[in-house]
Amino acid sequence: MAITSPSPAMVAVEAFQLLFVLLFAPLLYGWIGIVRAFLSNRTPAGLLQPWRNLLRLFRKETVLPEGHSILFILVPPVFFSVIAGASLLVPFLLVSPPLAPVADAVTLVGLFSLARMTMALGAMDVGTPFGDMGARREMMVAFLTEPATLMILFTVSLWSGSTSVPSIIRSLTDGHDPFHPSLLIAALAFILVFLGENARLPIDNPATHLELTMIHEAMLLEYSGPLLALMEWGSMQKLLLYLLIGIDFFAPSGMPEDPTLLSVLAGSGILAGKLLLLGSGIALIESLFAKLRIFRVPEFTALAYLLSTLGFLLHFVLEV
Amino acid sequence: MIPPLTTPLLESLWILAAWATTGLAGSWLVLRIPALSRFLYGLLALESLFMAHSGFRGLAERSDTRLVLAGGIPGLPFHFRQDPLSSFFLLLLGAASVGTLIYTGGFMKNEPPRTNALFFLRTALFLSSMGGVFLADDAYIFMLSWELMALVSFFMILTERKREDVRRAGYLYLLMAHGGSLLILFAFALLASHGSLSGPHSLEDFSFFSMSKTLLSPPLALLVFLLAVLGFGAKAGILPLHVWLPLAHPAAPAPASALLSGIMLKTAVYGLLRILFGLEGLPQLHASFGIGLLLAGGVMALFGILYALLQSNPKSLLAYSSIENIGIILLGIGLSILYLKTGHPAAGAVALSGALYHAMNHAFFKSLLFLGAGTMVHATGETDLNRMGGLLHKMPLSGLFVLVGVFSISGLPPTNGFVSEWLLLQATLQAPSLSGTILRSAVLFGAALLVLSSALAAMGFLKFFGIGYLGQPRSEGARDAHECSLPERIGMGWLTLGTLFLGFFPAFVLSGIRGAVFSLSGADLPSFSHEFGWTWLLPFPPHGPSTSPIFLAGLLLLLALPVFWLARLPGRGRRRSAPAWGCGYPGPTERSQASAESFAQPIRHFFPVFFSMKRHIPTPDDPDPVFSLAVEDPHWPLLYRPLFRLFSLVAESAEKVRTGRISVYLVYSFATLLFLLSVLRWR
Amino acid sequence: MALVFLILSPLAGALVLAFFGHKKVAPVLNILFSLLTFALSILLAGEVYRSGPRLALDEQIFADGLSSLFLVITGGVAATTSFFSFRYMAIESAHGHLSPERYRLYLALYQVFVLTMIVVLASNNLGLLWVSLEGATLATVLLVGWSRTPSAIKASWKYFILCGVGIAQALFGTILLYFASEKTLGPGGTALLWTHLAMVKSQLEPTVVGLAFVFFVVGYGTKVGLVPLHNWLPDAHAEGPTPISAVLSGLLLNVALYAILRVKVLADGALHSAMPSRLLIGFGLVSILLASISMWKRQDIKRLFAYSSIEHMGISTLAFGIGGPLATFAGLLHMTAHSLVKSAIFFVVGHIVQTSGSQKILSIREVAARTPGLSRALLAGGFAITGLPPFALFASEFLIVSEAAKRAPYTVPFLLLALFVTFGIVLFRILEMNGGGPPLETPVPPTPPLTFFPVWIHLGIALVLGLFFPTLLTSVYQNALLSLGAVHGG
Amino acid sequence: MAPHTHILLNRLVGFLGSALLLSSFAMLSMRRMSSLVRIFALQGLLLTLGTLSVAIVAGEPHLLFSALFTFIFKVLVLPIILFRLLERLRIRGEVEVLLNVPTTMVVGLFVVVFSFALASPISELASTVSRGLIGVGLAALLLSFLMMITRKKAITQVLGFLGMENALFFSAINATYGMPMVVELGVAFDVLVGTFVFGIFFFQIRETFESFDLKHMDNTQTE
Repeated sequence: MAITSPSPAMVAVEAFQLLFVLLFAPLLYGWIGIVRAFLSNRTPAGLLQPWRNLLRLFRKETVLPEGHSILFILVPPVFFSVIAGASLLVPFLLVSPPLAPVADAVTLVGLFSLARMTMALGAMDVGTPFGDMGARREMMVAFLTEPATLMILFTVSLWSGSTSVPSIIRSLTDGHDPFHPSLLIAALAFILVFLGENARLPIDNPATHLELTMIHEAMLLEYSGPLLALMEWGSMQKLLLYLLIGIDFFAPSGMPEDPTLLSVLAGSGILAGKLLLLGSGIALIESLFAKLRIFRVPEFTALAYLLSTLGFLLHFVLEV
Repeated sequence: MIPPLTTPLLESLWILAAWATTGLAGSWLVLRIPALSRFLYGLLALESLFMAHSGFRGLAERSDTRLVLAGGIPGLPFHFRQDPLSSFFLLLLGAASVGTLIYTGGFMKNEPPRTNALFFLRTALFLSSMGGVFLADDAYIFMLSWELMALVSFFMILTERKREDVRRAGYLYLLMAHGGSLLILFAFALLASHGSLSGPHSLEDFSFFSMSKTLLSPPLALLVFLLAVLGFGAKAGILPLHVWLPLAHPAAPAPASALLSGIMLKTAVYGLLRILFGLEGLPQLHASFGIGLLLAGGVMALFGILYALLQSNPKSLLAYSSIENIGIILLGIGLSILYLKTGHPAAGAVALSGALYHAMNHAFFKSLLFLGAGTMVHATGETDLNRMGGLLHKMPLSGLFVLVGVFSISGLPPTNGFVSEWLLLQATLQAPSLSGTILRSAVLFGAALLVLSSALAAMGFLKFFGIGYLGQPRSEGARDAHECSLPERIGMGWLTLGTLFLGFFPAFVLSGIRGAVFSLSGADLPSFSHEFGWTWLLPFPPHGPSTSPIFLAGLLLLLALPVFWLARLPGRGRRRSAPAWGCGYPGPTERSQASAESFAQPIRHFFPVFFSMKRHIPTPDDPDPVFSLAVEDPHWPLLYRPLFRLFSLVAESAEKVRTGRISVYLVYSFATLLFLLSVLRWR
Repeated sequence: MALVFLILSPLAGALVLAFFGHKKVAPVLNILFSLLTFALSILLAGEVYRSGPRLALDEQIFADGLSSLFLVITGGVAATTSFFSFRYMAIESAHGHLSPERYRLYLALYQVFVLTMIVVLASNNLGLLWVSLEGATLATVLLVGWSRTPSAIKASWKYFILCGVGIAQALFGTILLYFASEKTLGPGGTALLWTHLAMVKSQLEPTVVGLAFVFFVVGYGTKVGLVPLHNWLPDAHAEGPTPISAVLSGLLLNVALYAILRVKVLADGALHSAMPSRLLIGFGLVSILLASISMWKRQDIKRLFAYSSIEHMGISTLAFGIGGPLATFAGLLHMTAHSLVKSAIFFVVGHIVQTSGSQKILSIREVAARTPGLSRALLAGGFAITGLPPFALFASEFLIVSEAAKRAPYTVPFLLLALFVTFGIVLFRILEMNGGGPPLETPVPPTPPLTFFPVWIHLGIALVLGLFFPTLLTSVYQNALLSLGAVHGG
Repeated sequence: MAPHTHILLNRLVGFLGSALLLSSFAMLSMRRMSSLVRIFALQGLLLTLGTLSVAIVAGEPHLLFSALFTFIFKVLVLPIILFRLLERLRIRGEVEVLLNVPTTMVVGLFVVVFSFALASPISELASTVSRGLIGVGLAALLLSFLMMITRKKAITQVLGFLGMENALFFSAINATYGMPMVVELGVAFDVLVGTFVFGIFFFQIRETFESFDLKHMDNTQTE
């Protein structure tokens, strides 16, 4: 398995995949907002609102905080491209996209940590209390969600014995008994990880700027204009990618194996359906739970870590 | 007239001699003409380069040559051997030390000539003795080099011997090192005394060749394993023998720390591999040894990084992080034993290559980071991260180098730390192929600890870089910081390049490791055979997927270029500056920045069992309210102090023998005589 | 002929110095006589090396591989010590501690002491050996009490009584041995001659020889300083003038152990059992352990190193107890290296005590800053004595541990523990003395050149022996092993 | 020599041996200093007689010299020196003991039994007239040892030491008809020098401590 010389079809598939993520990520954000508004009896701002925000930001001037270094300016583009790069590696249109050989789950997790680390460095660059606090809290969440993610990956990759996402998908759809207790637990853990990694509600409130409780927003506090837009857009993509990875692992059925136009279109339709469903699910969770105290956050993430390890263990005890 | 360097072994031996002579002659020269020192360090670096070449050549040719030189004790001349394993570590030694040596030339230039000359001598002898360890092929020359290495490094730590804490650290270090050596000696003795298959015991039994023919009973095999692990562990900082490490590194000058942590710790890894795989031999190991090592390594990794997170001295932080990294390496070795002994050679080979790869990585990025810490301390005159800050403005280039190190040690793609972590994780993923829940759970546990500690490492090094280099200066020293000298930058640059190289061209590195792994375990690594194979990591499971750091890097670069443009485009490039948001306070001061301790706070809360804390929270009516927190390594109150008390107790009771009264002494003699006579008569 | 002259040289020295010891040239004469003795010992060793064991004076004295080895060590260390003593005593008299009369006695006794040791090593007659070993005690008793302070007198009294009583046991052993050998060799002169005894050793009555051996070990063992017979040793080392501590530690202990070795050959031959070996292993182990632990509480630097001597003698004893060519070789090498290194340490310690005016470790501070040369030498000596490479003690300990692992594995953990403890304590004390004091008030006068000459000579030899053991020396040790009936390399 | 004389002399030697043992016991129990020296002289006399008889029984001429030497040295010279020392140093009165006399005697008894038991296999091997006396010699040796342990004064220790020497000499004579001449001379020389050294010591001790109590000679401070 390796990358052979690129054919136009492959380039097209990858380009489409990138484009899909770029365009769809803000829409998904909008969708979650709509469902949340609906659940709390508010008037939604519309599906395109995140896009409008982004475009507005891109048009604004950049205000740089005093005492910043070059790192501060470099971080948003790097962050953005790392996430975008990850979106090329996650299979969602096809089981085995052209870049499948690099679609290694460990690499994916690595890329997400890279993105996080970059963002945290940017936050600490100026040395404001909020930036430092955000970076610190982000790492506090991540030091357990990242291993939990890896453990989840390991659990799902136990059937294929490999961390290549296409092989995982294949091994999970390949006539196996689809219901495994370990997978269930892993899925549960994944939900917790998802909420933690993407600054969703019991962990962080994406909508608040209440200084003492925020994590993600605290890191972006000094950014403005296009730089902020890149950060926000990247984060939206990250959320989408996490959902896509979740789909790959836990609900991969319906993903086309062969790259014909028809199957891709059908697959995209199924995928869009799944995403809308999941987005509603997130909104539901966010509406049901209140934000955790910051000191309780490690308990939450530890739960994710323990669940994921438990899933791994269960596989050995019950399923082999 | 130099004999032709027909084998890498000869080349290596010549370089050992060259290092030593350069050291002796050079220190004399430095004493007289201090200005020469940076050239002389350059000369040493050149020799290191040759050593790297020799190691490279040995790996490329897969040469395995032996040589016997006159010397040693009668009947046991000096045996030398360079096999792929030695070559690998020689390459590590040579390549990583080049950067440190060049750096040292700049670092030491303002020291008094005497200190400079002594340090030069010690550095050279240190390199030479480490090379001796890697090349030794009998127990005597091994122990000789090993102890010499300990001794020389002891003096390197003692460079600032006027400081009490330095002397204590040096003492503790040498004590631990010597204790370890004694255990190693015991292991060798057991191996040698069971070595001769036929014929009487002779000194030839102490050659590694003869030792590798040993047949040990299972309990003895276990004993040798334990002795080797503890003996080499004392040097590598295995729990609970690690206590010297976090004391020695802050005490030693930065280049010494870099050599100590970057390279010397690897001699312990080498020794462990040599004894376990080379001398005791795979057939005599047991899978449970692997489990033990795996779990020990995992716990060590977690412990190391947790304590690293707590440190506010950058060098202590790095020292604890070394414990973590050695833990990861041991984990890999344990994993490989486990797999190899249960009939999974491919997985075992991958685990072993992961361990070796990590050893190489650690040599580069840890040296780099220690040198970076050295520049931080030099530039600011401070040893506390809380009094640094904003150094990236003053020291952009060295800051950039350190940043590369930070990314690498955090195991982020596409750096080298990620590569070794990938290999180890892939190896742990082969757990399902093992039979038995215990084995699998052990591997699982190891994997869980591995991923947890690498996630924590990212946090720790974010703290290291974020507090030290980012933000605003927190002290006068940090405000007046300056970029380091040219040799220092070159040295760090070399290490940075090496780090990047190791990350981008794993296939190349692995082709070298392949020989070492094969010579150790008899198992081969899977590989790609197609034309782009060199851009990839090895495929694992065989014919399975892989990853390609350089491809990833290229991809990211390809994407980042348009994004940069995007970042500038719509705002018409309009930019202005404004004060940062300080929560409504007029001017945020440097004191409002996060402190180094704040990073550790959630960790302390989350892992209370690991820490023994003394916290003082002032009461409301306290006239002088100062919050204080002291965290102590629990090994001190739980292990070392009781042990010392026990020793004192024994020593006290031994004093009772010494009554000072002649009559009592005569009674001793009398009783001894009567006792022996009666034993003899009525036995 | 060198054999006879070898004995005559210190005898002449003793006589000459007894008469002219108060003259200004006397210290130089002392050096010259010591050098002469050394040269003769080398000459003798050469003869033995070329043409086998030498006998003289009606077979009463002889030299074989073993004794010529020890003779050379004794001659050599005695010679370098006389150099050291020259400097040391010059400072003592400059401080007014030494009248010419007392100096004369000192020098004469020094030569007598050397003489007795040489006679011990060169005597073929085990009775004569006893006589001269007792003579060595007598010669040194007064030297130990040299300073005439209460503690010195106590120490020398203790030394005298304990060693006297101890060595009386050895005489009983000699009587028993004579009793046993008389039956095979017949009464008269030859029955105590080692050369004859060695030939008939397997025919000796085992019960008697066994008893005799116990008496020998307890008797000569007292002199070696084996625990629990060692109690005279620390005091004697601490109170005597340092040159005497150096030769006591470096030579006298060796000589006493040499006596045990000679007897052990006979006991081994007669008994056909492991008893002698076990006895030595037991004594060795107990000595090593107690000595190493006892070092922790020592406040007196010379006492500290005295305990280290007990430990090293224990290690050598253990090695001989383990037996076999390798361990025996290691034991001999250990004794050689210990002689060199320990006497070197005492040289250094002597100067340190003189410059700091106290033997108490607590009062010796900032050696590194005050006298860097001494500090370096002390550190080197400390590393050498604790068995760090590349000094020869490392080589011998390496071999002993290895052989112990093979032949007496249960001893190894104790041995290693003791080595570790000793290392920890010695290094701790040395580092303690190197620093930790108030800043310098008065500068110490610079040490005159050549002060360290004996120290570095000793350490240098110990270093070379650890790295490149010359072929010539290999055969010398081989010969020594031959005398002990342990053939090397087999 | 007629067999009955032989037996008679043999008995004599045995008698002398028991007398020696008895004298050792006496020394162990004696309290007065001057009596101790007297007993020491008596021991010397016994030794001389013993040597003489063995010399006659075995027909070893060199033992005659030994006997003469013993007489001069141990009966005359040493006691005289010791008496003069006692006088010069004004030592008198009771001997102080660490262990009370009855206990010492019991221990001494055990020691004698032990020595006999130990020596029994050896005695069977002896070809000399005085077989069986090795045990006596050993017992005397150990009793002197015991005396050195239990006595407090320096001078009594010296007496114990000399008693030891006597015991050794006795053993040598009885087990083997004496050691070779060279050795005997050497031993005698050592004893002589030893006594001389003792003498020096006494003056030094007197000078420094003004007492002979051994407790001054103990080094009880912890160092």
